[in-house]
Amino acid sequence: MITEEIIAPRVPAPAPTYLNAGHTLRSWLCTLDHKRIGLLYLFTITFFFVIAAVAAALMRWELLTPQPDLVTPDFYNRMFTLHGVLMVWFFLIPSIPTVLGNFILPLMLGARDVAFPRLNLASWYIFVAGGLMALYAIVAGGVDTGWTFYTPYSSTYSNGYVMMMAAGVFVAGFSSIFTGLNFIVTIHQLRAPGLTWFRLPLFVWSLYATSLILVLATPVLAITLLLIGLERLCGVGVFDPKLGGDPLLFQHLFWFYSHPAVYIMILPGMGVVSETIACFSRKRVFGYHVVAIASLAIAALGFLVWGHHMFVSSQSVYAGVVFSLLSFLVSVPSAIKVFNWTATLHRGSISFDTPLLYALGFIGLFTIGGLTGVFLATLPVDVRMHDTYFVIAHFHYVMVGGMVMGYLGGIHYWWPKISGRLYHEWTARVSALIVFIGFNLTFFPQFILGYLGMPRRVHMYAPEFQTLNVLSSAGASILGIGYILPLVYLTWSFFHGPKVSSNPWDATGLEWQTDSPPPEHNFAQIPVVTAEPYNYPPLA
Amino acid sequence: MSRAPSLPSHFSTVEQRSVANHLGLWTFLATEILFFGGLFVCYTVYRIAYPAAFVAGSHHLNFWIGTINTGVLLTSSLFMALADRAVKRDRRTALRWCLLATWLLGAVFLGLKFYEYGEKYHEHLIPGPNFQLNGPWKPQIELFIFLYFTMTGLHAVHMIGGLTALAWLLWQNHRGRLSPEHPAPVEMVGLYWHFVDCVWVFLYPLLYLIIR
Amino acid sequence: MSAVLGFSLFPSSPMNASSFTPRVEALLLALLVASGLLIGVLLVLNLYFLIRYRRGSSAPRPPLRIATWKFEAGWICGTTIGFLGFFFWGARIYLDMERPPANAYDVDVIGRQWMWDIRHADGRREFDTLHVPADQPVRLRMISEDVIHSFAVPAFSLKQDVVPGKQVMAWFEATRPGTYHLYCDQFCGTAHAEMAGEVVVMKPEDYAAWQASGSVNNEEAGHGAKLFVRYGCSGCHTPGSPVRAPSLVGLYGRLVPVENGQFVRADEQYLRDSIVLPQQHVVAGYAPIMPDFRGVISETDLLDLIDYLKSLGAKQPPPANMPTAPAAAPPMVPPPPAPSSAP
Amino acid sequence: MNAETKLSTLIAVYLALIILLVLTALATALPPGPWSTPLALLIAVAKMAIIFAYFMRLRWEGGLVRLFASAGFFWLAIAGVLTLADYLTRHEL
Repeated sequence: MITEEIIAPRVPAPAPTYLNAGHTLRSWLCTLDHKRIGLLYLFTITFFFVIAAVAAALMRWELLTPQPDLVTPDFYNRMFTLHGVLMVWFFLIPSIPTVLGNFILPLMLGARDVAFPRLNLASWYIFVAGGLMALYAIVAGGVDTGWTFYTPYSSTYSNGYVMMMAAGVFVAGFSSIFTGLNFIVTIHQLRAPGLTWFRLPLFVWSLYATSLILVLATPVLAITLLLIGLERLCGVGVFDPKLGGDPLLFQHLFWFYSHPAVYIMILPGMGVVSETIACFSRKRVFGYHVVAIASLAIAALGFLVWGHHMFVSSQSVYAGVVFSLLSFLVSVPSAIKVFNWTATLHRGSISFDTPLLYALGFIGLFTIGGLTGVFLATLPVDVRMHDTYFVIAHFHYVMVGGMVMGYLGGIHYWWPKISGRLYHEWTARVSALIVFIGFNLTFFPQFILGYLGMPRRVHMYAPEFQTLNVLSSAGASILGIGYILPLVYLTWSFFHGPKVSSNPWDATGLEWQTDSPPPEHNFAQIPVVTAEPYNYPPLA
Repeated sequence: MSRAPSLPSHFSTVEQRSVANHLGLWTFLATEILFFGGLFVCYTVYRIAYPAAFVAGSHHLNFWIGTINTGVLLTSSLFMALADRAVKRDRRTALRWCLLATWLLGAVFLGLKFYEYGEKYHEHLIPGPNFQLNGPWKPQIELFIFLYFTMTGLHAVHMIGGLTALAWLLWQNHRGRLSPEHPAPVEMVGLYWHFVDCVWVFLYPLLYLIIR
Repeated sequence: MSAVLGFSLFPSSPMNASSFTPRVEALLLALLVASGLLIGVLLVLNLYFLIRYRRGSSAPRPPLRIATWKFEAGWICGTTIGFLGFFFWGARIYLDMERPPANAYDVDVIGRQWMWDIRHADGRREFDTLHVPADQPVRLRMISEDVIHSFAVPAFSLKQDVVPGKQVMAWFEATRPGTYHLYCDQFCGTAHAEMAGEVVVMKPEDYAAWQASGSVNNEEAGHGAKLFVRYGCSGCHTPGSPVRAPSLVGLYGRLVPVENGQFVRADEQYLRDSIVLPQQHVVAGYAPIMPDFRGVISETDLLDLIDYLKSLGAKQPPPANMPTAPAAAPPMVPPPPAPSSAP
Repeated sequence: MNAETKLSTLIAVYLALIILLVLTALATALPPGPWSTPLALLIAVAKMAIIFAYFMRLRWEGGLVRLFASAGFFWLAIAGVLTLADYLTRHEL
């Protein structure tokens, strides 16, 4: 993607960057600049990530021994609910879209901002409001339903602050919807001249697919949470068996959102991987068109498979078989992407910078997570593994091994653009390795635990499971160090790192053609695109 | 979305902004379809499971209020469409009367709706501990009435949002902020208003007209 | 097929103790091997490319001569076919898991915060422990009294959510005597982790001895009779009562005529439905006036009551002054206008 | 898309809507049958189609907006059909 006529001749005095366009708190809290809003999200979700990670640490600590010795059962139940709710709705779902998407998407499109900047800022405030409600629910006494809020436990029996927590998630859902809406319209309307659909970077494709899911799935979650709230309020409701209601209906509606939500969590990570693999092997992504369309295929097929969470729920046997078949089909486009990334490395010129290390980690861990997903789509295997630690390990491989790796990789890749400075490369490489090792040590033993039948959401377990649990807890402490390191060195580099040019990786893409950090309105003159994406010079 | 008549820097043409606005609002309406849609799915599942209870439950609703309210809403939609026409022809007075008529009809709808809720209260048909009913299918009828309250209640909340938006439009018109060059606020509120109307068009037969 | 192959991941492991497990383990092993191969190939390719094509290496990098679409088509078809194979393999086993054999014997299970309340056909009652004979299909009829639980025995590859308001079935055939973990796998509240127990599989002769030993709790039938009065059933379902309701003597097992000219077999499901969902099948000629006992009667009492009603059916012949069955009583009055049924 | 809607068109559309409303209300007086609900829904769909096309000016919108307008219904259909795929086949093997 090389622009003809790059930018108008520069004015002698350098334009102020978005970072020093204003220094007051007000200039940040009332900003309409997509880049500043991206940073606001970065702080917010890091905050929620830390809280949820502390909860996970407490859980792993309790699980060091089979006996219930560290915390009470109720406390443990509140911890895993907190961990799930905060990680899913206040970290994973917003992570790449709201931070990197907000920051990079308009730059990649050659646009000066997203289509609706006010709505963008409003989304952040709504998100914070939802987060504060969730925090209030936690501080006031906690919620013990698990992030899945299954009825009738959540609607009738739980004595936690379910309504406040559900309200927090409900409110945060609107933030998701508005972000998705904004991205969709931005991608449709604000592409630079010449930037046709098949000249878009794959990160944009993945964000487009993600936005479709955000917009089409989140409302169903909202109405489902509303119904739970009403049921708690009135004492009766549509999921109430005493009225002839069916608790499984809740599960249908919940997973209609929450299964596609898994793809909200993984698709943007796939987009980041496509960008970094292409950049650090200096090659166009192999099968660009197929990878682009695969994102849309995942988004669409992802809506048809939610029933695989309900194979043992007593849903109809026939429905189970249909959902199993569809679940196998949705794995195809994900597998295709992995093959294409591998083929991209072929005959490339590969340099092992930190973003690539994270991308390689993503490919490995996502492959394991995806294949164990195929295990769980297989009906009798799911009957065996459902609600055991196998499932825990599987979705952590996808969400932490996949999405968090992608997120960290993306943060490192675009950090020079965001901060205008470079982090210490070797520290970053080492901490990427620590994350990889710690992650595998934490979650691989959980596959075996699940195979042996250890149920999820328990604070005590049979003595024969202890060895594997100790391994897992040990891994968690390594993983914790791997997460603290980037927090430290990235923060340090933000203020003290060496300054970089506009394109330190020598990458294609419009975001690299403006300054680092970019000026307030991104481009002095809107660039014109005349070439294919990832248009790296031939290597022969 | 943008109130300032001048074009923000990230749009290059008025046309581009107009398409963006329409696309954005229609995307929002798609989310609204799925938001109400969750309730329609619940409704369908239970209607298939308990057809007799739904017939009996429907008989507890006030057919005449439901029918009149449908007419009221359709009429308000006509005035909203006329308002859209007026703003594009720069008829500020006509715009004011059309918006006012739309607002008043919306208020009439809500008035009738709340009168109907009052009736249910006096008949002890509010789901919960005070629900009283004799005869067969009592729990399932309670389920139906619960769905009725949730669906119409959510619709009423959307109506209240629409009335607020209309009041804001009237204020904007009073300040001379609406013009043929800047019709977007009227168009956007109009789309929303018509959509909320469409939701009622489905609620009416599904709740009030189950074989009387 | 896999039963013929008869291998499993760990053939002698305690995880392999029911008739399904060899088939599930075979499938699991196949999945593991396939995934392992795929991961191995990807790993080798990735490492090879990473090393050979590292920046600065002298490896030649001519443009690819083969059209990319051939690769794409190849691996789209390959993965789809592979996945479909596993789908069919899995679906076959699953359908068998969901189809209990006719000779299975029934055990009632009630899930309750936080215990498994288990009743055998002979009235024997156990908590958190289930004794079963080996090599005999057992069908579990399960329902929850409060929230969703999940009856899980990993060693049998058995798991079924136990849902309030609807009876669900699961079955297994234990093949190996021993003691196995029983868990609740669905989060159900404070003491979810403690809602665990064991399944004791005994040799048939040991099981017979276990059945013969101890006192069988035969109270249920008598308890059911008391409940029949306590819940007010007797007020209407007794001949000569002021309210006209069908007699229940000799009901169990009969064909009952219902409103729309059809007949329904009065099995246990029918008895249960008639108590918790009385409007479902109104006996022809009777007004649908029976109140709904859903949520009023506990699952334990419901089982006792059904046992009592079944025992009424066994008493033959019925008293002379009583119609033998509601079906036999011709409607004395024209049937009341029934509420219209499904549109 | 800036074509103005004629006043006569709007009035005609309004009258059509009111006629449909009267029809659907009158249909309840007919003897109930299996077609009662489909008929009522058919009328509702017709009303909605008219409102979408004229009042909401979808007739004058581009293909993209029309696509997004239909996406909500399509996804709602997915939710409905696959949920019912469970409820309508719940009997033992």
